[in-house]
Amino acid sequence: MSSETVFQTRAEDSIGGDFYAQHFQEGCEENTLVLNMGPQHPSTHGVLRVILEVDGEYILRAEPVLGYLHRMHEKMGEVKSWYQFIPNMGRVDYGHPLAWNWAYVGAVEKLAGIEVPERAEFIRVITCELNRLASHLLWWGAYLLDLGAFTPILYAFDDREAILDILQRPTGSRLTYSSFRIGGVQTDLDEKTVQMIRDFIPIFRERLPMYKALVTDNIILRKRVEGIGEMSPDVIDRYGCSGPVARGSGIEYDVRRNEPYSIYDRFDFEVPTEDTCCAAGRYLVRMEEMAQTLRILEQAVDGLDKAEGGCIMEKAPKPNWKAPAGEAWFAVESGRGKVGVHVVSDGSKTPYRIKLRSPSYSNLSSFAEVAEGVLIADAVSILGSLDLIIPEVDR
Amino acid sequence: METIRRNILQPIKDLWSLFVGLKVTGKFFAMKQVTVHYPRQVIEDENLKSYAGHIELVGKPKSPSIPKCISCQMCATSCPSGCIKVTRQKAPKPTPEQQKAMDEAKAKGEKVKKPTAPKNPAGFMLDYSLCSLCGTCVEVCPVKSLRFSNDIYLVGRSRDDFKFDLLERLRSQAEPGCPVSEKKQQARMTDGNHG
Amino acid sequence: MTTFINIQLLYLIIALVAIMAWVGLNALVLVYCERKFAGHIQRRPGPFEVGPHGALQPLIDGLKLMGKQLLTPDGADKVLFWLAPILSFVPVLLLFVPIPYGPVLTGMEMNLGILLILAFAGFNSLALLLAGWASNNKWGLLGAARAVAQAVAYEIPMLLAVLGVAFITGTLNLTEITTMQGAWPWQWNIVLQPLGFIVFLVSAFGETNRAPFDLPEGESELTAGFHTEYSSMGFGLFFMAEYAYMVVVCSVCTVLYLGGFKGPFIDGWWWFLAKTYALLFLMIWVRWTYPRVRFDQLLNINWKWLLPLATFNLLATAFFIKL
Amino acid sequence: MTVFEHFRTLCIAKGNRASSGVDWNVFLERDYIVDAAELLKYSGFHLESVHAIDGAEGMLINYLFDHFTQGERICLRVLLNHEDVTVDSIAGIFQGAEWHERETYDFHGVMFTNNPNMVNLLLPAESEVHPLVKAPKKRVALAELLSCGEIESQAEGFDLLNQKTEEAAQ
Repeated sequence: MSSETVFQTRAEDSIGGDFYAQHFQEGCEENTLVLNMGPQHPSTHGVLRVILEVDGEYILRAEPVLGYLHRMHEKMGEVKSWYQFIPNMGRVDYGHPLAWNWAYVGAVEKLAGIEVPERAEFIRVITCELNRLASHLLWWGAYLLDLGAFTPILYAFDDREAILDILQRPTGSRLTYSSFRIGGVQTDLDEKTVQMIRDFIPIFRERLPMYKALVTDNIILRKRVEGIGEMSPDVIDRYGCSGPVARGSGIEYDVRRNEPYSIYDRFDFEVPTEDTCCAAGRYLVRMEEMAQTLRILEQAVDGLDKAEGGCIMEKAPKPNWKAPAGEAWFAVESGRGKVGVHVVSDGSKTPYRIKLRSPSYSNLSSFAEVAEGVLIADAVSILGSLDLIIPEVDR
Repeated sequence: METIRRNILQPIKDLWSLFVGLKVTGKFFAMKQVTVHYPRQVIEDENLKSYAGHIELVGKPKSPSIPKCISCQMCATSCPSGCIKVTRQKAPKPTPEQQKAMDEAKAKGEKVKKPTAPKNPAGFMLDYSLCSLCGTCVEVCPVKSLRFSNDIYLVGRSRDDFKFDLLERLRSQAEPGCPVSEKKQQARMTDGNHG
Repeated sequence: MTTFINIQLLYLIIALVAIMAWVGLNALVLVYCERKFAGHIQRRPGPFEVGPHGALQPLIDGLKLMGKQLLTPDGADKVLFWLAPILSFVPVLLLFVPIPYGPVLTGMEMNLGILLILAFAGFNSLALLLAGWASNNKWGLLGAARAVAQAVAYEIPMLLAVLGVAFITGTLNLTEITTMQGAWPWQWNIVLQPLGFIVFLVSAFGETNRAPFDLPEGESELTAGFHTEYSSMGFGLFFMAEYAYMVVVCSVCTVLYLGGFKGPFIDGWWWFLAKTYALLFLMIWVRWTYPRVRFDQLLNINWKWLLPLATFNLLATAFFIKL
Repeated sequence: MTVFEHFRTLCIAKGNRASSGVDWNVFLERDYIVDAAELLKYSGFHLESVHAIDGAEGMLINYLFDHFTQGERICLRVLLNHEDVTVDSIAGIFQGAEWHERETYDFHGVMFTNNPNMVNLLLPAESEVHPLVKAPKKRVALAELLSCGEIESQAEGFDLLNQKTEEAAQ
C-alpha cells in the first residue's frame, strides 16, 4: 500500500492511526472499539504494542505489532567477526542473557567441533542457572505488578540483588552479561564466589515458602490466573511455544532434559509440568522451576571442585579466528523456553548467516488466538504469564 | 458434603489466605529496611571491586605513569564497537649527530640505522559511550596492559564526558596530585555548569 | 430569631472552613503515611529527603502539581472536562459536616446525617463518569464505565449494612448513634452487627476505589483509567477527593460500628481520630498486599456474596428487634 | 524417518545432531511444502523456526521442526530462484509460521502466498529494504555452506549438494 492510498482511506473513512492501525481496522466489525495497548502501556513490559478490537471489555481480536525495539542483531552478526558478536548476545534478552551467550557460543563450538573443558562447563551451568533464577524473579515481580500487587517485586528484587552480586564477580556486570567465550568462559569462579553461592542457596530456599504464602496461595491471585489464557497442547504445537509455557500445558519438554547439552545429563532434577493449560499452570511451573534450579545449583557447585581443566580451553579462538565452513543449530533452555541459534559459515572471519530463534517470539505469536474473547484484564494476565522480554521478541 | 465443602469451607479457606498475606507484609513492615540512603550512606563492600567499569591502562611496575602498552593495536582492531583509538609515537627527529651518522652510513651503502619510535603509545583514547564492556580488549592484550576500572559512581553530564584519555588517567593515578588532570577536570565541571 | 440564624450560619461557615483545612491536612498526612507505610512494607524508607524523615514531601508534591500546566486534550469537552474534578471534590466538603468528631465537635447535627453522606457520596461516580467521558480517551471511557458500575453495585450492600445499624439504634442521626454506644469495645455496635461491619468495610473499599478494588484507575490495565488525561491540579483534585472519601468512609464506619468518639476513660475526639486512622491504616495495608481483582469478579463478590450477606444481616436484625 | 517414505522429496540427508544439530535434512520442491508441513503436523511435530539463507543458487528457506517426545529435528528446505522468491505459506497449518514468514519477508524479501497478514513485522511498515539479502557477488554456493550429512535418497537432477565433489574433480 503506497502512502497516497493510506492518506485517501484516512480522508474518506476518517480512520485514524498509522499503517498497522488502519490495516487492523479493515477487519473490524461495526460498533466495536479499537484500542491501542502500547507501545507505552504499563503492562506491555517495554514497547510491545497490541491493537485490540473490544466490545465493552471483551476482546474480539488482537494483533501484536512488533518492531519498536528491533536492532537487527542478525545483520550485525554478518558484519562482526565470530568473536565480536558475543556482546550482542548479552543484549538480546536482558532477563536471561547467559542462555543466549550459551546458545551462540554453543552453536559455534558445534560448528567448529570445539571441546570445552569440564570446569568451564560447570561454570557455565552455575552462572546460567543463577541467571535463570534472576530471570524468574524478575518475571514474578513484574507479573504481580501487572496484576496490581506492588510489593512482591521489591521482595523479588531483594533476592535478585543477591544473585546479581554473585554474578557480578565472574562477569563484571549486573544485567547484560557477555562472559561466555568460544571454548569456555571469560573468568574462573573463585573461592569467595563459590562460597557466596553456597550461602545463597539455603537463604533463597527459605524465601520460597514466603512467596507461596504471600502470593501463590492468595485467593485474589488464584482467581486471576486460574482458567485464564487456555492453551491446549495443540496450540503449543501449532505455535511452537516452548519453555514454561509448554510445560504449563502439560508437555514435559525441557531442552536440558530432552536434548541434553553440555553436562546437564549429569544432574538430577525434575521437569515440572502442570496440566491446567492456563496462566496458573505457567505460574506454578516457574515457581517450581526455581526450586529445581536450586537443586541443579547445589549439585553443580559440588561438582565444580572435582572438575578438570581450566575455565577456557587452551588456544581458544581469538577475535580474528575463522570458523570452518558449514552450519550448526544449537538450542538451549532459557528462562522463557527454547533459544536456538543457527550459524552458517563460509569459512571466513565473519558468519555467513546467523539466525536467532527466540522463545518469546513464538510464545507471543499465540497471543492473538489465546486472547480472543477474554477481558482486557485477562489479556494483561496472559501477556504477563507468557513472560515476554520485548528485546528478545524484536531482536 | 461436596456442596458444603465447595460453598462454605472453601470460601473460608480462601479468606484465610488473605489474612496470611497481611501477616507476611506485616512481618516485613516490622523488619529492618534493606536499602541504604545513598548520598549519606554508601556500601563498603569488597564485592564492589568486582564490578567491571571502563578499561584503564596498567603502568609499568617501575614507572607507573608509563603504560605497559606496546601500541600493537590488538585491542583497537578486536573491539566490537570500535571505541578504542591507539596512536603510535612517531620516531623522534634524529639529532644532528645521529643525522650525520645516518648520512655517513647512507654514503657508505651500509644499513641505515634510524632512531626507532618508543613502543608506548602517544595517545590512547576510549569512547566509553560506545563500549559494551565485553572485555575482549583486556583478553587480547599481549602485555596485559589493560584492565577494568571499578568506579561504580561514574557519572557524566554529556556524551563528551565519556571520552577518556587513558594515558592522562594513568598519569593522574600514578601521581595523585597531577595538575594537568585537575585543571582539565575543573574545566569540565564549569563547562557542565554553563551547559 | 435573626440572631439565632446568624449564629447558626456563622457556626456553619466556621465549620466549613475548618473542614476544608481538615480535608487538606488529612490528604497530606495520609499521603505521607501511605508512602511511608508502603516503603516500610517493601523494606525501604519511603520519602526521606524533604523535611525530617520526608515529612514535607506531600506538601512539596502538592506545590509541584499546582505548578504544572493545565492541559486539555484535543477533542475533549472542555467544560465537562474541567467540571469533573471540581464535581468530585466539592461534595466531599459536605460529607464532613454531619460527622461527630467529638461530644461537641460536629459541623451540624442533623437527623438525616447518614442519608446526607450516602446521597452526596453518589456525586463522585458522576464526576468520574464525566471525567472519563469528557477526556475523549478510550482508556478513560473504559475507566468511567467501570467506575459507574462499581459505584452503583457497592452502594447497595453498604446501604443495607447501614440500615442494620439504623434498625437497632432507631435513628439516622450520627451523633445519636454514637451516644447510644458505650465506651468499651463490647458496648459498640460491632458486637451487635459483626456481619454488617464486614460488609460495610468491604463495600467501603469498593466505594472508594481502593486496591484491591481500584479498577476504574487500574494502571496496569487501563493506564490510569478515568484520570488518564488529567494533569496538574485536575489530577490533584481527584487525588485529594480519593483520600477525602477514604477519610469519610472510615469516619462513618467508626461512628456506626466502633463507638465514634466514645472510648474507655475519657470520651473525646482523640478516640475518634485513633479509630478512624486505624481503619485507614488497614486500607493502606491491604492495598500494599493484594493483587487487583478482575472486574467481573468484583461484581460477583458484590452480587453473590455481599448483597445476600447484607440482606441476611438486615433480616436477622429485624427479627431480633421484633423479639 | 518414515514420515517422508511415500512423499515426493528432492533429497533426504541424514544429519548428525552432535555436529550440526539437525537429524534430517529434507529438500523439497516449492509446491510440496504445504503438504509436507501437514504431514509433520499429523506426526506431532511443532515448528521451531522459518528462516532463509541467501546462497549463490538461490534463496534457501529452512523450516525447522522438532518433536516434543521423539526428539527428532527435521529441517525442510526449499530452494527458491532469486528471480521469483515466492512460496506457499504454511501458516494455515502451523499458525506460528505466520510471524516467522513475515520476518523472512522483512529480512530476505521472500513472498509467502496465502499468508493471512503479509505486512512487515519487525521493520517499519513502509520499509522496502531487505537487509539480509546479499549482494550477488558475495553469495556463496550452498554446497559449501550446508552440512547436511549423508545423503539417503536423491531425486534425479538434484545436484545442489554435489557441487563440491564436481569442483574437486575439476
